[in-house]
Amino acid sequence: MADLSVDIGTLHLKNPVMPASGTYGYGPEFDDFYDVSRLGAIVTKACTSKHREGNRYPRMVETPMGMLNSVGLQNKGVDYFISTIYPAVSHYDTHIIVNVSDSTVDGYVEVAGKLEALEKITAIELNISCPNVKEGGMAFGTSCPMAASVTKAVRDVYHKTLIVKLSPNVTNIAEIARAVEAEGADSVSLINTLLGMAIDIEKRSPLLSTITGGLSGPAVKPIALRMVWQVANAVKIPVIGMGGISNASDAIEFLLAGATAVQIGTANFVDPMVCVRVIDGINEYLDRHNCKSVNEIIGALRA
Amino acid sequence: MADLSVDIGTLHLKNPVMPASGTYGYGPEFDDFYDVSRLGAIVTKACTSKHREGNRYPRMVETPMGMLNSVGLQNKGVDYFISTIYPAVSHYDTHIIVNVSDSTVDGYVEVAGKLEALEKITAIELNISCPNVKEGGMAFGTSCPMAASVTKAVRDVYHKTLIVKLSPNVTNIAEIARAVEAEGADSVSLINTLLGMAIDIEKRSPLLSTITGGLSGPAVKPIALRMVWQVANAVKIPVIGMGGISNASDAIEFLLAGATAVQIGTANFVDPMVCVRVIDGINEYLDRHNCKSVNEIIGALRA
Amino acid sequence: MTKFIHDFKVLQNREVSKGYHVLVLQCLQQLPAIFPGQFAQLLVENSPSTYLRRPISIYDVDPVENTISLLVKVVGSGTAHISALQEGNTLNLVYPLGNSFSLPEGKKVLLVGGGVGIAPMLLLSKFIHSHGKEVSVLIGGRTSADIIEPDQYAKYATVGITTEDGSLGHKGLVTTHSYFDSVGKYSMIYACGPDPMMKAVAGIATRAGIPCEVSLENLMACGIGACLCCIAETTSGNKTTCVDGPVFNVKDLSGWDRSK
Amino acid sequence: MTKFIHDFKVLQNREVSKGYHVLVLQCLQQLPAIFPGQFAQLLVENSPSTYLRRPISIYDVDPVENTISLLVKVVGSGTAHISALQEGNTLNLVYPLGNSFSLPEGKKVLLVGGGVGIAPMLLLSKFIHSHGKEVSVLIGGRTSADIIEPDQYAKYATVGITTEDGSLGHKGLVTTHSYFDSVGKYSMIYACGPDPMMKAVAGIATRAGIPCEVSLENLMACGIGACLCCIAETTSGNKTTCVDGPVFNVKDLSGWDRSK
Ligand SMILES: Cc1cc2nc3c(=O)[nH]c(=O)nc-3n(C[C@H](O)[C@H](O)[C@H](O)COP(=O)(O)OP(=O)(O)OC[C@H]3O[C@@H](n4cnc5c(N)ncnc54)[C@H](O)[C@@H]3O)c2cc1C
Ligand SMILES: Cc1cc2nc3c(=O)[nH]c(=O)nc-3n(C[C@H](O)[C@H](O)[C@H](O)COP(=O)(O)OP(=O)(O)OC[C@H]3O[C@@H](n4cnc5c(N)ncnc54)[C@H](O)[C@@H]3O)c2cc1C
Ligand SMILES: Cc1cc2nc3c(=O)[nH]c(=O)nc-3n(C[C@H](O)[C@H](O)[C@H](O)COP(=O)(O)O)c2cc1C
Ligand SMILES: Cc1cc2nc3c(=O)[nH]c(=O)nc-3n(C[C@H](O)[C@H](O)[C@H](O)COP(=O)(O)O)c2cc1C
Ligand code: FES
Ligand code: FES
Repeated sequence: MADLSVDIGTLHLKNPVMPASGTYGYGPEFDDFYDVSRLGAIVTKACTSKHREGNRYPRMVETPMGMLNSVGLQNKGVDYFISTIYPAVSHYDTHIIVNVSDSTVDGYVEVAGKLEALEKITAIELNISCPNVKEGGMAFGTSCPMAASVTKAVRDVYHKTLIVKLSPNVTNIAEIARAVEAEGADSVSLINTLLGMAIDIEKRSPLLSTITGGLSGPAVKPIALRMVWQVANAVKIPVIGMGGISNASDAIEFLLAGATAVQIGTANFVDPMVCVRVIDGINEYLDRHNCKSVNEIIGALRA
Repeated sequence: MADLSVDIGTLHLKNPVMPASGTYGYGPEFDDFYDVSRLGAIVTKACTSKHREGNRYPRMVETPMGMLNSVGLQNKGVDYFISTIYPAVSHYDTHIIVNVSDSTVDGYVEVAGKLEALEKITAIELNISCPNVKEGGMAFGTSCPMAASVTKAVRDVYHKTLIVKLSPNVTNIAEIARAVEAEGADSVSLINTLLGMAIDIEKRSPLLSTITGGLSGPAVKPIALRMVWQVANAVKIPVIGMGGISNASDAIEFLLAGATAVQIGTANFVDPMVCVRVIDGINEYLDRHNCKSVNEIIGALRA
Repeated sequence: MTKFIHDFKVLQNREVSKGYHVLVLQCLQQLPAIFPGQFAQLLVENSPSTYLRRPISIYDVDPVENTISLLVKVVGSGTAHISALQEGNTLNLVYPLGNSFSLPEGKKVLLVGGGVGIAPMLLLSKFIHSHGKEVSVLIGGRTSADIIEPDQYAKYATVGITTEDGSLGHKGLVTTHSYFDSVGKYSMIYACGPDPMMKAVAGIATRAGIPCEVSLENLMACGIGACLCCIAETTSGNKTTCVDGPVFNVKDLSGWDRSK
Repeated sequence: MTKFIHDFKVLQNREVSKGYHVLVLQCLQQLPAIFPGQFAQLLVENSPSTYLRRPISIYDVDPVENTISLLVKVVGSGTAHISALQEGNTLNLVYPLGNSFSLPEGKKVLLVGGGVGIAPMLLLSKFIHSHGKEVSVLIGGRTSADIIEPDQYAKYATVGITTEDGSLGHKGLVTTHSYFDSVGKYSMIYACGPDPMMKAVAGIATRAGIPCEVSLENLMACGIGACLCCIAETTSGNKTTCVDGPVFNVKDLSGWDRSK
């Protein structure tokens, strides 16, 4: 049994595996399948300043080895999170990271500020990359100045671990990563979904109510891995890698490419046990390769 | 039998289906399977000013519903093309579009200038988006000024139909499309491959000699379709759509999204007959929908 | 309700009508309690164009044999692969998912199923019948080939049939069947099938002041409330059809023009 | 040579050794001429992790029965699916692809196959034998389980066997077999197997001044010269292994340290 623990900011994670925001609810959804506290951390669905209904149905389409979604940040708002959801999840014996989204810098600041008071919320993940909202969302993640400004504003009010989640829909993701690192982000996570589209040729209409949506799943893995590798080579803060991870082998690719931890999203829908299987699989790999700690393989790509 | 013909610049294509550069050789590779002259056009492998050996082996990895390649513009140079390849393909009764690549603006200009003299080469496709070369290549396609400058330089020397092939590895592909349109491109084609990566976890080394490579195949279709839709809404010149097309239904999605023609790449490897199957399938669809001409469905998405 | 991930062994695969298969699946563990209207998320292996699981209603349950049955209509690659499973094959299910139909107050109830929408109605008939109620089942389809195993209901219910082409039972849409002539006698109406059918039934029920539950077949990714892809618009906001549904009382659904 | 895309019917699938399958496939059209060393690109259906075709050598040809055989070793998902094909299943091939081994000048030749690299050697034995030459076949493997159907060659060749663990034949690497003691008597050596094995054989041949042909198993996308993914570095630049190969004379291959 190798030492699987890794550090992200001030968080000491028992292992480098967490679910990706928006694919895991808040944790209890998976209680029936395994002990959710086994995860390195839980990452919640996006939390915004106000209640949001999200986009209209239909919100998903299956695509080759992946899916498009346009959920659009449906959630009951930060106050509801604090009053109702937090009490229901704070018993978990692992870190809880809240994914924070909004349409305005003030909104992000409001949510982050309110969450800081919650003892069990040890980090937030600033979602500046949601492709599924009309205002804000991805726009913040596709320009260095905007990414920097929202990071800076949140950094001013939020003193725990601040992870910024990057958009892959950019020319140079390393540049954005450096911009948020410069403003004090403790870590970057990537990738959020790639903007995509699908059409019903019989009806001649888009298959999503929002026309475009975010692509995730195994299809995007090669792109995600490349971006994680680029970013890991560009910043000093730890990188959390995700995009299409479906098994331990995929996760290890991300670790080798330089990710300190990984998130697993869409694969939870196909195999609800995937997160624990990945934890076990990483452990087996480390044992087989005589590694005492997962840190030995982080960034260990021979390139 | 609907009218399948479409116009791209001064080219009148008998149908909107052509193979994508680098996936079809020069045409003769497919002679055994069907009459290559049935295609709307043939698009050749990249042609550069000088002979190039391309990248080292290994140059490909399979990925979920797709593949990464890092062939890197292997070809014998424009003079060899003119002396040896052109005579071997000029008998085809369809348009031949040469994919033009290089590392410098002068190189592009040299190739384009030399090709203009060839009667049967009715158009060139300026590849400013190859992710698999160290110099030039994709760099030209990821900034508006660079894309504009190479287009302008080639436009000055090349007077037949000029198609510019765009890179998907950008924040705003519509912007690049507008930049090349402004410099006189007659058409834009998209998408080239998305930059990706894959790792051999046992050897802890990249699976491509070049570390990163270009992702293609069904996996990228949702992204490609979204980009084609964005570009078609941004420019007035005809758009040639590609990325993951494997059957007539996929091709029709691109036409509905606004593509005047489509290219089929990776799918040729799986089904060497795919191009003619797509031509037949589009025809059937048009008949079934009582369309007299394929033009009726181009851009006909109800969004 | 606790959800499980279990492997099932295919005991039987009968093509009960062209394109409709009934699969009898034996659970390798002990089956949990399953309520009518609940569904399972099926893992479709070896289908390159099927990445996500597929939601399929529980058609029948046999606690003695420790089996469940599914009624599957082939509409695409996923259902084609499921329908091609052979005796002895293994199928992985996440189940039982979703809420379930509620027990009616009164004595007589009407169940309406259109096409493969009939799937949850067998278990529901049994369940309501076992509570001493009188059940009428109305099965509608385009042609006789879409009327699946009507005999199955005989023990628990009176069965009416309609087909659009008149090839079996009454000719016409399900809502033109005589059961609807004296609809007032039913204390509850349940419907599952194509949206237009359910909306028509919901309209009749609402106008007659009868409570009506429908089972929605929204597109699903997770099936367990984690992704928020499958939402239905209700009078109290967007609800998941996989956890808050698939069964909804039509009075709670927005945009179901119930007065028309 | 004309390439075809043909459907084949699986007549037989024998697991000839653990993880090695011989498939006998009947062509639904007339088989074209096939030369030793050529291969086919197999369409692998129903394998979500296998998108591209898979290159497999032609193991044997029976023009009378209009069949070909393939010898497949399971190494991943694609070969697992191919090896799971059952009698009556259909398999789509693009074939025959690539160049072929050349006929030797002299009388005696040595064929060396390592593991599944033996696949092209059966047809090659037959071919050379039919031209009145004397064929020695040397089959190497890690254990006896990797020595596939040595009896098949008896009619056409003398057969030598080596295993690394000594479980069959001579113990050691293929190059330690006594056939190499008097290697000078061969006018040509042919090899197919893992790269290190082929390089070792190539080294011996080169030092002895004997022409040597090897068959490379480079990763392929198209198999028909269209993509330039499969290149081998040769003294005259990069060549495709799918069209210019898979058979190369080692003297033309760069980086094959032939003097060592
Ligand atoms: C709660 C629930 C219970 C269900 N119960 C059953 C059942 O008991 N038996 C049964 O046969 N089917 C049932 N369905 C529908 C079934 O899930 C779909 O038919 C199936 O997912 C289609 O998968 P596919 O790969 O075959 O088709 P795809 O290739 O995915 O799709 C084929 C066509 O069907 C459409 N389609 C796919 N899924 C749905 C859907 N959910 N609603 C409407 N259109 C859809 C697609 O848009 C497409 O046009 C149920 C669905 C839900 C949500
Ligand atoms: C011209 C040619 C002829 C061949 N003839 C035969 C034959 O007769 N019988 C036979 O069993 N195999 C043969 N092969 C090898 C065969 O093509 C591969 O084993 C097969 O493609 C692997 O597919 P997979 O999906 O099972 O494995 P994958 O999951 O794709 O790969 C499994 C592992 O095998 C490695 N691998 C895959 N393909 C190759 C390759 N071409 N070379 C080296 N490593 C590879 C991968 O890197 C991976 O580590 C031949 C290959 C070529 C190019
Ligand atoms: C249905 C769905 C909802 C998502 N919602 C969010 C969200 O609220 N916030 C966020 O930052 N990312 C969200 N994502 C993106 C994922 O967290 C993840 O970045 C992406 O899906 C790539 O990982 P994967 O391929 O493993 O799914 C969502 C993804 C999916 C599929
Ligand atoms: C093996 C390979 C080689 C390619 N070579 C070229 C090239 O030389 N020039 C070019 O513009 N695009 C090249 N491409 C990109 C394709 O033309 C096409 O843009 C891309 O593959 C997306 O389409 P697809 O998904 O249908 O393959 C190549 C693609 C592949 C897979
Ligand atoms: S399908 Fe994921 S929430 Fe219902
Ligand atoms: S595999 Fe495409 S050129 Fe050889």
